[in-house]
Amino acid sequence: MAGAMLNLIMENQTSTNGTASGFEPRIVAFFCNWCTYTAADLAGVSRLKYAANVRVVRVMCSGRVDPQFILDAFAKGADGVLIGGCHPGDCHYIEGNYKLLRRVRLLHRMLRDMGIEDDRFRLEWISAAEGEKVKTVINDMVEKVRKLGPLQLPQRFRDGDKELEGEQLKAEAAHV
Amino acid sequence: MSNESEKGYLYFPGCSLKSTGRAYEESLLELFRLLDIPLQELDDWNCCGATSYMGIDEEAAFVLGARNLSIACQTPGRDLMAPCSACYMVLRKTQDYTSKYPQVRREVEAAMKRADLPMPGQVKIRHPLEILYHDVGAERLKNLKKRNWLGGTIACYYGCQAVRPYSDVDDAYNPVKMDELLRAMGVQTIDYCLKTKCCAGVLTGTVPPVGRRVNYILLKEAVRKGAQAVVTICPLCQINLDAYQKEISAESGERFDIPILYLPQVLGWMLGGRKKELAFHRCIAGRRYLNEWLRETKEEEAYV
Amino acid sequence: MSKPVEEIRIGVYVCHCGTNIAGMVDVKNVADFASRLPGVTVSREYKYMCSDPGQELIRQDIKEHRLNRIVVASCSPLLHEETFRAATAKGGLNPFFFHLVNIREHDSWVHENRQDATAKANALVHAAVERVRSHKALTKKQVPVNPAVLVVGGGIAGIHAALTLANAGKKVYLVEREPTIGGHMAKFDKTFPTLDCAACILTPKMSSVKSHKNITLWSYSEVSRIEGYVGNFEVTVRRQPRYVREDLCVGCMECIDACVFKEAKFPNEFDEGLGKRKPIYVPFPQATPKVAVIDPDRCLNVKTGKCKKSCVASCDRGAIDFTQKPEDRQIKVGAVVVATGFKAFDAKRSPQYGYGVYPNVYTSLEVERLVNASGPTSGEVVLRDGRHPKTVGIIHCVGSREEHTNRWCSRVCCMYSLKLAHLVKEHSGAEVFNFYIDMRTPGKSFEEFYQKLLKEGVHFVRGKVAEVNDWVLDPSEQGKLVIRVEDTLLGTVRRIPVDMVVLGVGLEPHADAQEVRRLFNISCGTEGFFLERHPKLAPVNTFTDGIFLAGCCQGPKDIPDTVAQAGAAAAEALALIDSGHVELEPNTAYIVEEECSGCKSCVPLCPYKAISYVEDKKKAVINEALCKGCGTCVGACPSSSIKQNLFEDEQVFSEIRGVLADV
Amino acid sequence: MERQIRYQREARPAWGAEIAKLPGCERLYSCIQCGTCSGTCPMSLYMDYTPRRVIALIREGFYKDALSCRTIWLCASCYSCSSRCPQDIKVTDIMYALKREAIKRKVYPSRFPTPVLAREFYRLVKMFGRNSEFLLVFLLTLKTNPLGFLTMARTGIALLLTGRLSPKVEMIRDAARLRKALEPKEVA
Repeated sequence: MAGAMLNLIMENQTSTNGTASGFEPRIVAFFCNWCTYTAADLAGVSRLKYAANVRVVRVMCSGRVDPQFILDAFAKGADGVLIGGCHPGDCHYIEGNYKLLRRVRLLHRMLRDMGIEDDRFRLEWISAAEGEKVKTVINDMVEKVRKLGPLQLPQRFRDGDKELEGEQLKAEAAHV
Repeated sequence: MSNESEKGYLYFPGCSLKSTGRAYEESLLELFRLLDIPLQELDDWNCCGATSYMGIDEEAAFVLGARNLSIACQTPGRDLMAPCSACYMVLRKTQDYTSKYPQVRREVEAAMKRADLPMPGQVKIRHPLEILYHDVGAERLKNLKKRNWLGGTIACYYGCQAVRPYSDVDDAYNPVKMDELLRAMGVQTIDYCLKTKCCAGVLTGTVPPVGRRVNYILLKEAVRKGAQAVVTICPLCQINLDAYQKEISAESGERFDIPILYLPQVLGWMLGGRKKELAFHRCIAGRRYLNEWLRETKEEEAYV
Repeated sequence: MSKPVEEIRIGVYVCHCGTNIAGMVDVKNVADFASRLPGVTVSREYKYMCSDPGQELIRQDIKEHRLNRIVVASCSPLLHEETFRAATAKGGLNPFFFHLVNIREHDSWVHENRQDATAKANALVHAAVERVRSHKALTKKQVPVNPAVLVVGGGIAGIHAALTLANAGKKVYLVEREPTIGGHMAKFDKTFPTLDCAACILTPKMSSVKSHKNITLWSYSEVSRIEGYVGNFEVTVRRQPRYVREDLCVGCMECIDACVFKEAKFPNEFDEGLGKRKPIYVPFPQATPKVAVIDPDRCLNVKTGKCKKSCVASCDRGAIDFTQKPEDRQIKVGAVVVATGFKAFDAKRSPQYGYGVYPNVYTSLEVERLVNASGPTSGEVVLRDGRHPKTVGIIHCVGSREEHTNRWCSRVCCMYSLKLAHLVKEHSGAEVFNFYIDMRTPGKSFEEFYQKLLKEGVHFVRGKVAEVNDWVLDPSEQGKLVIRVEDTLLGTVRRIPVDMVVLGVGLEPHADAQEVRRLFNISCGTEGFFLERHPKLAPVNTFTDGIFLAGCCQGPKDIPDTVAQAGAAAAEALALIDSGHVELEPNTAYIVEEECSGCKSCVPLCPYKAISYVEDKKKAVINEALCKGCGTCVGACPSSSIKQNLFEDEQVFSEIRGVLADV
Repeated sequence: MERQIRYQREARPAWGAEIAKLPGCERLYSCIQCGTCSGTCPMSLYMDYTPRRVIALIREGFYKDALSCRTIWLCASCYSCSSRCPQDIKVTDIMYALKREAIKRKVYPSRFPTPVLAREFYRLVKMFGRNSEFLLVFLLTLKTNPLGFLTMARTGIALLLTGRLSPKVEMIRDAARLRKALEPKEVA
């Protein structure tokens, strides 16, 4: 299985068009059921073409998006996280999107402190009619994240753990 | 008066304002002097390429524009005034295309590098009509008014390129700012439905019969609607309407002798400017009317 | 958890959707990939999963392979989630053990590289496989439906929908903004292509609305608030004061004669401003309800309080009542039909045609009134300057098919322009020119109508008119309006002097369409018309259950199509009501009591007031009946003690894990 | 008698697609053949093909007709068509593209003065950085219609008398570097 997957990734890299490094960002998106998910459906029905780097997780309302989801996505290797909700005033649940907005502001600051660039985390209001916007937002974000390069949080965690382990061993050795 | 007009403007004359359109430059400088707005001519500017360059070498056309813009950016904080409609349009189109099309931008960047000039940043390109309308305003013009317009009813002729794509001077089909300014100053203007119809541009020189026919139509309709003078904001419009009236009269059998003025000439005159400084003597057609309409006071005459 | 751990047996089904998916995604690769994922017992690809045999496949596999989780990778859940849930249930499994993966709208249709698209499909399927493990058995909640219906807008669409519903025995509230129902159709003279008189076919329907025992008609009123959900909407309707009591006025019009304004001097909206009215007026003779109305912007008494109020004295029934105030009415309905109609394009936005500059340039609606026997000129085609036109130019596509104004074809203009050509010619004997870009006559008997016009000797010039002005080149043009156009069939430019220009203005959404959309929680397409749920399969539904669309608010259409759509919307509303109840998605939130810290941060977050704080327990509690399932409280709970069915944290986390598994 | 037919073998649709790739020409294929461009064009009455027909020729790949027609040289660049086109096609820019193609392939109408003027203007500006209207008119008349001096005389004299025509050629200080910027493109 891993072989097949690796194969696919390799193929992926040779098939990509942009950068010399062949880096293709992985972006996790949380789209609300009523506006942005529907807009993405519309983009599909209209056969608009956009970058294949985004994986959409559907939620009923952008208000459902827990900051943990975002952190978890980065921790599991996402290079970017995109949230799509209804325009202010258009929320199917009156104002779930406002409530999300408050969390996002806070989270942005946190992520910045953690060294995760602003462009890696994005919130967009996309109404059900804006299939075109799904396309431009995704393409734009993929382009920006591609420029930033891989985030590789899992790798960094592993390296950090190793380093820590090394330090501990050293400390233990010294202790002995 | 707005901030911009206190700071003054960079000024891009373009080739025509130094030769066939001299009256435009002279009257414009005089008007801005009367308004106490400083103008600074762009240093070592080059020809904008007008309409011809685009048809031969598009890249070169944008390079010509970009060089001027690059020089303008060396004096930051001031808008660039381009009175000639062709210059105005070409400079704006250069900005538009270099920002919209990466391939154009790359070519221009390479050319600027060869000329050892920085790529131009953002500079706002303005047309005098729009500066007079927005930055100066009808109110201020009215406050400074020294004379009434004793001349005849005017047809405001906007021409084409000043109001067309890449422009934010006025509506592309139905511009009204010149009429509004003049009406605010107490001048009568006609409803001139050909006000944005082209004057044939360089075709009056290259295909004279066509050019003259076009200008015949423009003049005839203005006269039919009761205009006794036409006011323009472009040197090419002015020369086309002004210089061929004898030929047009001969060909059509209708006699045309109607002054073709620049907007700053009319405004400058009403603000108390001198006939000479406002370059009325450079008009070809309708001179006898001008002599009648423009009477300087005894003191002014004595001052000479 | 303490429950015995059951073995997870997942069935994965990858749909080809003909070539819709298989053309861009290597479905075999996806199925193979899925088959190797832990817990997957069966993994198949199939041509059309939504077909009967496709669904049967799922049912059989559940039986044969003892599957307890189902994943289908096909199209959008908004389209087929229900289909496959039903198939899952048929197999004897709780339908919520199913999850749908969208590899069509979100994948094969939007990508151009087969490998990328396949990799994405694999990731999405992986996510679903991870997710379904933690799915639980759920049941849908049933809620009774209120059998009344609200119809918004009293044009032909609203009238027809209201009558259909009322005839089926349902209580209908018809709300109209203007003082009378009838809409645009009431202004028309004849209707194409049959040339039957609009008033003759419309006014009987208008009076049935008025007299129908099941219909409550509120004109001069607007919906100001709507709350609740499918089956149970609570609506507030604001009734504007007309200063004439509807229950007392009999429409005798004595008050109008008595008004202190002796002359009718204000433009009558119904006549497109060509006719005049007084401050107190009845818009037109067949207005419904036939009740006078007082224009507050024109009435001396309303404006200044200084008037001798001869109208009041003239009414022996005492119907005139200057003390009226705006009034809010609350109603409860189970469904809503939105039929708010369209606005004609403002011809001043195309200044090249000189509307508003040259008095003899008219819009098509103005000409409808001009040729109408009951119009301001009694059907005589007489120009604003009193002349009778000898030549008339009718310009199609004004404000339509244009990037600067409206990009769409307004669909009815070709036909109504042909109709006006016929009527103007018939009424005035004038020579008529029609200027069109493409002649669009696709309806029943439309082409035949065009043929008829050709034979009647109307000129047809193929070309979009560049400009209309009064510029004169030779004496034949003196005093005329000159149309300048390229005759694209001749390949040359033409100048055609005419006495009258008619602008075939297009149809566009109302200026306040966005506000109406927000009010009803529905969507607009890019052009601003209300968006149907599916352009083919759900053309009168919206994304909000229980709200249906009819007529031109959804897009330009002619009268037959409008009526057909209004009937369809009424039928959908009936189907909803007669089912007696609605099933609600079980995606509600609930609080795990032992984990709640009682911090109360969730309480103010809920827009539906579903969360309350129980003082003696010091815990929050959610009223499931009020919860709409947005999950905002779930996302905000600091102790993660609120869960949402179908969107549990664990389920979302496993989905994230799945989509990133190949990183 | 001349045969009036266009054979498909003479068409090169790919050429039309090439034109549509040029900056400003991208909406070429949105044309709905409504004729607004021709109707609003002040010069269309003198053109052999109306602008709308030129667009049709490009789209169908009839490059010979599109490049050798008089239309493109009668375009006065007034941008009326561009600002009025309901499909937002920049017709003027398409005309420019055709002018460039025609000059490149040397298929413009011979002795037709507009392209000559354009080229002379191009050379003058490249040399001096500015245009001299005097020199330009002189060169143009010389190259296209030497007898034209007589008909031009009246206007010329009027301009001279009002001080509006000066034989002096102004050169910018930085002409050398400007030439460098324009350098690698050697046309005309």
